[in-house]
Amino acid sequence: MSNELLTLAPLITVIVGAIAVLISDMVTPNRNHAPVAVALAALGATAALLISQGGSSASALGGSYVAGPLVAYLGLLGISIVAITLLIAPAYLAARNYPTAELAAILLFALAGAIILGAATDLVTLFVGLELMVIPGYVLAGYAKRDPLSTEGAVKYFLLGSFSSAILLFGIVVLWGAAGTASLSGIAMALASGNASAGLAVALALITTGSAFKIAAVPFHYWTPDAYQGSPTPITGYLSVGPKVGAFVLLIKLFVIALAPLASLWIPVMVVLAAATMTLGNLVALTQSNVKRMLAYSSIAHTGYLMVGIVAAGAGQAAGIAGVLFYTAAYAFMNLGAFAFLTALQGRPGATTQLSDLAGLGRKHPRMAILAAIFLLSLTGIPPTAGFFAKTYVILAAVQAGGPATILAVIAVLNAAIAAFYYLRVIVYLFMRDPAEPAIQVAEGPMLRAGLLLAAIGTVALGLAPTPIIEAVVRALAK
Amino acid sequence: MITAETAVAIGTLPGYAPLLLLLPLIGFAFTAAVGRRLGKMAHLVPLGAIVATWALAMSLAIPALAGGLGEAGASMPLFTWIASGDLSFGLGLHVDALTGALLLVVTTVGALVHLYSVGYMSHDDSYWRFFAYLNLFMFSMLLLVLADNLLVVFAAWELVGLSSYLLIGFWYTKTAPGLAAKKAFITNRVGDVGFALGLMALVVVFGSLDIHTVLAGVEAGVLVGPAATVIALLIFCGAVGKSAQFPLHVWLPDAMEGPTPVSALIHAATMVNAGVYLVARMSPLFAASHDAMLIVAAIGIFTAIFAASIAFTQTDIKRVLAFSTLSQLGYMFAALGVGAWIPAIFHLITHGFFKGLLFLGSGSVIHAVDGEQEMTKMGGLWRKIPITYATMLIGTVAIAGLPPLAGFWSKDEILGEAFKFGFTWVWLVGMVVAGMTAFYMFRLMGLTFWGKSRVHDESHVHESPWTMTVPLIILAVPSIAIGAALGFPFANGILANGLEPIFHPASVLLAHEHEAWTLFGIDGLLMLASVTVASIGTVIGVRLFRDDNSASLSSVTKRLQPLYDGSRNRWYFDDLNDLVFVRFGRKVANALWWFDRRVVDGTVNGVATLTSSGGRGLRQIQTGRVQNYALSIAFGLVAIAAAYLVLAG
Amino acid sequence: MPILSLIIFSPLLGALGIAFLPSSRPSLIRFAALGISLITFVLSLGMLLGIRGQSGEFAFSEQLSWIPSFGITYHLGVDGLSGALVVLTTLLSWICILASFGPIQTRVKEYFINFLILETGLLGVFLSLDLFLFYIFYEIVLVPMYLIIGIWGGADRIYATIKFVLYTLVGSLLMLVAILATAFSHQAVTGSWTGAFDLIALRGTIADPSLQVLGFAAFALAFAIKVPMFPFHTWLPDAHVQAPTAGSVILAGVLLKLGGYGFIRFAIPLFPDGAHLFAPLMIALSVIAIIYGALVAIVQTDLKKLIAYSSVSHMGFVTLGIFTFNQQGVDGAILQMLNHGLITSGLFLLVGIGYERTHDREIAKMGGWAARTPVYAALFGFFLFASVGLPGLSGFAGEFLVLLGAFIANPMVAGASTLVMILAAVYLLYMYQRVFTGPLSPFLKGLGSHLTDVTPTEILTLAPLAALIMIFGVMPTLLTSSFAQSVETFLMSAISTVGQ
Amino acid sequence: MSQIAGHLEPYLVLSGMLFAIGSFGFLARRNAISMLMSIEVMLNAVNLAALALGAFIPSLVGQGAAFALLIIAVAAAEATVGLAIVIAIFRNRKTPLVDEYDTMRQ
Amino acid sequence: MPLPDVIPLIGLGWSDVLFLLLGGVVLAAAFGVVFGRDIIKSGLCLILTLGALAGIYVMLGAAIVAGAQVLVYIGAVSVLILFAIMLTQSKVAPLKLAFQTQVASAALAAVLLALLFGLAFGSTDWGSTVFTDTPAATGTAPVAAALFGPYLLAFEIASVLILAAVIGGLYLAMEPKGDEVGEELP
Repeated sequence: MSNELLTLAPLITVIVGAIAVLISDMVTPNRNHAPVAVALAALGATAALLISQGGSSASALGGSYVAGPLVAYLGLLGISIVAITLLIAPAYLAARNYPTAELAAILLFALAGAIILGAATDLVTLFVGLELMVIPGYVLAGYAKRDPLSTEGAVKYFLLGSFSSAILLFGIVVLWGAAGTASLSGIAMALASGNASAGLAVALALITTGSAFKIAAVPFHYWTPDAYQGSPTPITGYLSVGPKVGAFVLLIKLFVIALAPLASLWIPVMVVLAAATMTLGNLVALTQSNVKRMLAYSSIAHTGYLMVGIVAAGAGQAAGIAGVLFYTAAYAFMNLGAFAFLTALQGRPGATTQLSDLAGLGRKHPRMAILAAIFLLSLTGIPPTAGFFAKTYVILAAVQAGGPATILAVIAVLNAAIAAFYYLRVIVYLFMRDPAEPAIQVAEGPMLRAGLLLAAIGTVALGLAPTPIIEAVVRALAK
Repeated sequence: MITAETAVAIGTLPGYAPLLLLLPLIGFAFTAAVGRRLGKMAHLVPLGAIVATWALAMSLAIPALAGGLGEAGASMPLFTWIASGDLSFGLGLHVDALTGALLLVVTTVGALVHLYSVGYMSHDDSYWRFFAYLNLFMFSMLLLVLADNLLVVFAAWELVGLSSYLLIGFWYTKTAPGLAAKKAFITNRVGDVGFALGLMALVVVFGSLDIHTVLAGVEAGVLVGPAATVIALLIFCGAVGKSAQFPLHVWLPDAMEGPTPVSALIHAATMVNAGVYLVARMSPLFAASHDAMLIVAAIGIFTAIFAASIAFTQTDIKRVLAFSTLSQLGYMFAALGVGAWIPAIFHLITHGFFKGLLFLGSGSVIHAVDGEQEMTKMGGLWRKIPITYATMLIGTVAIAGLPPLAGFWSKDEILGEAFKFGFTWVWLVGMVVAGMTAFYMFRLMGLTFWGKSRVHDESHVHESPWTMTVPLIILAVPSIAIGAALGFPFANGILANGLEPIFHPASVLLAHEHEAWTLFGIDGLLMLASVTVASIGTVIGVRLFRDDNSASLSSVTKRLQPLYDGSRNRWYFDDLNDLVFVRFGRKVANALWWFDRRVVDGTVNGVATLTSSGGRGLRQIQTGRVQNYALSIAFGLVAIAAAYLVLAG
Repeated sequence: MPILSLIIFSPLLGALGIAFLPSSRPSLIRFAALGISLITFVLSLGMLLGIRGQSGEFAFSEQLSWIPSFGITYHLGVDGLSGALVVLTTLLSWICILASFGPIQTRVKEYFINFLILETGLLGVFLSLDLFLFYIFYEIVLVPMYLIIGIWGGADRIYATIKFVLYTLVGSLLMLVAILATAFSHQAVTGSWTGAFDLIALRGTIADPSLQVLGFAAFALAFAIKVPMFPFHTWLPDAHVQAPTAGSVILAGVLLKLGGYGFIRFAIPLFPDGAHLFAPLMIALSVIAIIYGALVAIVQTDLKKLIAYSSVSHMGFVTLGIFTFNQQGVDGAILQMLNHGLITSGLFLLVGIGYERTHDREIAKMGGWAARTPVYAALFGFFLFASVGLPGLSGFAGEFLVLLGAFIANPMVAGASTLVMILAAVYLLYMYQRVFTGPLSPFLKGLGSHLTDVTPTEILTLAPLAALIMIFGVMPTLLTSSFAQSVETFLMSAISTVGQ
Repeated sequence: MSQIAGHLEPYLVLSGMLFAIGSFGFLARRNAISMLMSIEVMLNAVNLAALALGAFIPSLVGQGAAFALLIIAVAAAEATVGLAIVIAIFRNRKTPLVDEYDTMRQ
Repeated sequence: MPLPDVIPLIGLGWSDVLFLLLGGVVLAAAFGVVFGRDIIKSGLCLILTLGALAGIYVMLGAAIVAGAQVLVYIGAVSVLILFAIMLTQSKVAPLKLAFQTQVASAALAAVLLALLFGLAFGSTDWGSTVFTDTPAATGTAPVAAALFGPYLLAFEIASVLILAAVIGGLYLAMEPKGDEVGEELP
């Protein structure tokens, strides 16, 4: 029992941390930094625990929670995401006097959900973990509750989210019944024998739709731009990476592990969805004049690239999953970085994120502009940044898989070229245009700077020396 | 470089031979570097360099012509220029009788023109630049005649082209010289394309461009049939360009925009002979193909009469001389074409001298009437500038082919051999041209020196300084004597004996057998005929232009109006060129430019536009209404389910 | 001592150093940048001298494990070919930096940092022997070039620079897919990732016919865009016209060479069968580029555009020579690369010098320039005739050998290409006549005393180029012998296995 | 004997119908509250399926109920957040009609 | 006297009748929910639906779930109705207020889904056992076993989830403090 407790320790620490945050807020009201400090402490402790576990796999609660390299990897990734978000958010929220305590607590709860996603071995736990990660998202989307856009985004996100949750859930239940077990590996075994019945096909369709919504794949992506644009910028940063990472873990567990026997069914559909997703995301992003919304569409495109890895994985290439996991990390850092940059630009309420607002920033705030350039180049996929290696990794997997996956890879690189246009256009405004009048004032502050720096370090490090991450990922996959 | 393939042993040149190239090169480099600071002293170094070169050249040329260097001449390899794989093209010097003949003309006229320029160019601000260019030209020309590798010949070929470009365009602040220079260079390039392709073909056939290797190969009969014809004609293209034969003759008259010494040196005495030299040098190659020979002869003789007919009506003194040069070069090619190699070279030499003389004389005239070139504004100058008049008269008699002056000997040999080798048509046309030459040359003399003066202000007219007259006098000597000196006794003078071994292989290939020269036989008759024709032309010319009787002239021209206009407008050939190449070429280029922007680049931009418009279209489906979004989710679900059911079967 | 790494990264380190210099002292920054580039130049010269001493195909090899999971290594090496191109790069770099002293007055610090990063990228491309490493440097080059054109360029710079980057990116991304496919096929065959990205290990091992074809197609597209070959050339004129002088110089002098180098070093040795399959097409496109570029150049009204199109024509010789697959052709192609690097760079420098005085490049506005600035006119004429291919200057040997190689391969091709001898003379002399000769144009007259002759600094930037043009014109064997070994190995590796 | 109630299929079909009806409500209604209700209907359909499968699939006996309870819990959590969000936006927009929340589009 | 297992004439068991009855009610009420123009009425219909479902749950031997259903949902839904009254100005909404413009396509989608589920679930072999009579009331033991066996973690997490939801809900629902800050521009 005691070692079970040890196994669960990270999860428990996060949840306790969340409650601690709330208490700290009651003890010392209207002190914005206390909750953040507590939250960061909790995160630190969790990280320490995860590292100390060192990816040695151990199971708890009758095997419904299996700690291991994968949990460690996702946990640490989630911790960095939440940490960066917590570093960049306070200034922004304070300026619009929204509290940070709830944010910190809710983020921690979501992190707990993500950890469970990583650790879950059966459908039921998986689903509950997913909800624990997603539902806080609805709250966060509407976090700026006095702001019509924020609440509008929240309503859209919530309604569509719960609609898709119901669909996903229905699929899960039917699958659970058809397989006669909730355990993912059990399902895989059960499906391996006997061919797909109509009911199973429908269940698969329900699950595909539900999870496609969570990762924001076309044509289930509509919520993304509105929810992202409406949310407070730092929170958009979190929403664009956190839930996405979790959703892809869900995809890996459901499709690559449980539904592997049905790969011949879902791969073609995934290929079509992936192609549509990256193309639409990029094409529409081309036409956006609001950087925040543009990044929302670009995140759709990145979903498409990630799906390439899933397809490859479905075709039996372990490199596919590895690629997806690596990509999530790279994407987390570079995209958070980009939003951190936008956050910095919105120092005072009412500051917009129009492309024209960025004009000439390179002159006024060279450091900030250079950081932004790094993130944008990484999103474009220019070496030697994380984004480049991530793309390479999934494409390599696709090439290995061969067949439709290779065609998908070609579509992906062509899309990358399209994407280059709108990312580079931002750089054009940053460096090649004359400063806009009145010049926007950039929010400074140690925490924000730390957040930006963290993201930047991650973005560059993963590009220059990807080896440690690759090895971690490969270990995470080793059964 | 010199390989065992060559039959006869080849001697080695004395060690100072490279100085022939280095001296002018140093002169050029030095003057180009510091010349502008030397002011009126700028000519000293270049002049000195050329005089020294002349001395050296004579010390090689005379023995070479006298057979002192042995039949195959002497060589000196210097260094490998371009090497690739098993191919390598080296720079080496070679001197034999043929080289000697050209050295004689090139260095002598060259040195005299340098001297002449000291006076002629004395008023020019970029005095120094002129001498720098002249030395550069001398270097290039000497390289051309001395090189033992065709690729080096080609290089020199281009370099003389460059010098000619620079010298024609010497007065660059005026528009015409710039245009003329450009025209000259480009027209030459047209010929050079053929030359270059010919060289490549030779490389493919012989694996080398070393002249002796190639010729040895040809003599060994490696190259026969159409291949020989094609290669020979490709090489000939180069000659046509450089020696301004029809249809690439258009640049030479315009080249008269350059200072007169340049016209004398480059466009009369030396560079334009390069084509003749090349064909002569490659004589076995041409001899290997009768068709090629025929075409060479045809083009030569056509150019001769074509140019002469134009010279009839030109009123610019230098242009008359220019067309006469074309005509005389035509003679030489006709000679080469019929296989009369030695007469061709003979005429090259004599023509070099008397045409140089004539040009320098015309320069002196122009100098005298400060810059005027229109003969209609001259007349009656013989009293004012007697030396110029006397020397030019000698030149005219020489070119007219009246014995015993230089022109007579060489021209007569050409016509005679043409007839004897059975090219009667060449002979006939040649006779006519001989007459025409005499006529238009005396027309020139008449309009310039005789009759009443038409100069607007006589007081200015003055004889040129000694630096200009001395060269005239010096050149007059060979114009009188060199024919006899080299050509007598008939058919085995010094030159004939010197050159015979060089052209022996070619003659063998053509199966020419030389029967003894007979004064009281066919040769005597032919000589008589040509002299008669020349005399007739002279008499008509003198009678018509002795003193201005423009009345009778205009009546003549009235009767022949169309012919007159045609000749005056150079038979409209430049207009044709302008139409075909300049206008049409520009149209093509513009069409391609349009294609590049609209089609090639248009496609690129089109793709971009298409992409962004696609984005704008897709943008519309984001309506902002939750239920629309949900609906697409629902239909998406149905579609996916259908897909699965189908796939599952 | 890892001299190659030293050469590659000394500009980068220098850039880092400059980042800490105060922007308020531009002259300090200028001279720092110049010093760094000179040091790199000296280092590269040392390397060049060292190559002969070294045995084996590649000298000074360095190989460190980098991403072992995929056998990606940090593998550098230099041979005659890359050595020559490296020195060309380091030479043009300091020349460009010197040439930027005057023209670049805004954001000096950023400019020189960018330029040094660019140099690092270029050197990396030439020295990498690992496909992945090569690709990374190949892409890195884009970024500083993008900024240099986009920030310090002309009026329409943004369109030009984005076009440049996107165009190049499309090609190179497909090449990335091909690289990965190649690596994977190696892994699939040998069962291990070791050497999967290593050029030397891969050469001659790719048997899969479809990979031969598709792989070559992808590589060829990337390099064809870089060269640029017809019909992928339209980014070049825009980029050249908009770029600042130094940008144009480095673009024409080095960037275009990446394409030719890529063909010789990577595309053909890796995919000989594919190469032979595509050779007729490549030759056809090269001939078109040679003639087409020259014809279009005739009617250009902007000096830079004219030279840009002449580059299209000249680079056509490079690809033509490469795909003749014979000694003369390849020798000529490499010579042509180096000489075009020297000559066209000089021409762009000269155009830039003129632009400094006139702030205009419109040919129609010029005329009689030589009267005012004889030295400038003379220098221009010198580089112009070098570009025309005048024997005795370096342009000739390369073009002649390419044509000879082409003639050996197919006389018709050579016949067509040789016409450029005329066209080159036409567009260049026509331009020279309109700009420099004749009476002084009102526009130039209007500039009055601003129309000064070249300054000593400017001569300093041109002198080394002119000297090399003359030296290599008289003794091209200096070059051909230096890369003879590389050509030999190339011809060996280019032998198609299908033929036999 | 029971031909219908004794078999699994009828329950599943019923749940399917219910789910479809619920989704229609979600797609067709404008009022946020109505949409919430529709979602509840859908979730209950899922519940029904879970229980039916739990009752008829031998290996799942008893688990159905557990699953259903969890689903109810999750549904409750969703409803809580949902209502809160609806209140929040009603405060800003003063209308419950969801299709009027379309400030952000394209 | 005991009732016969099988009802005469129609030949259905009592359980069948009961199922059909409840099922009918469920569907009818559900229609009421989605079609009712008066939101209050549709709320009441929802309660009816849930109640009938609870009955079916009992038939399926899940009495606990039925209980939970009644307790939780009746509560939840009544709250919903309250909000409905609070938020909607007019009780009986005119058609255009009640329904989307896309109602037709929505109906199509729903019908398609219904067909899909009906056919698919009907035609599949679930390897299920058949009860001769209404399924044996499995009682609470196995449920407890399941909840505290494989689903323990899920169960715990559900509580955390509700906690999180409550915190978030409270935050969003709470009347913001006085100081209004200017809206974000789009």
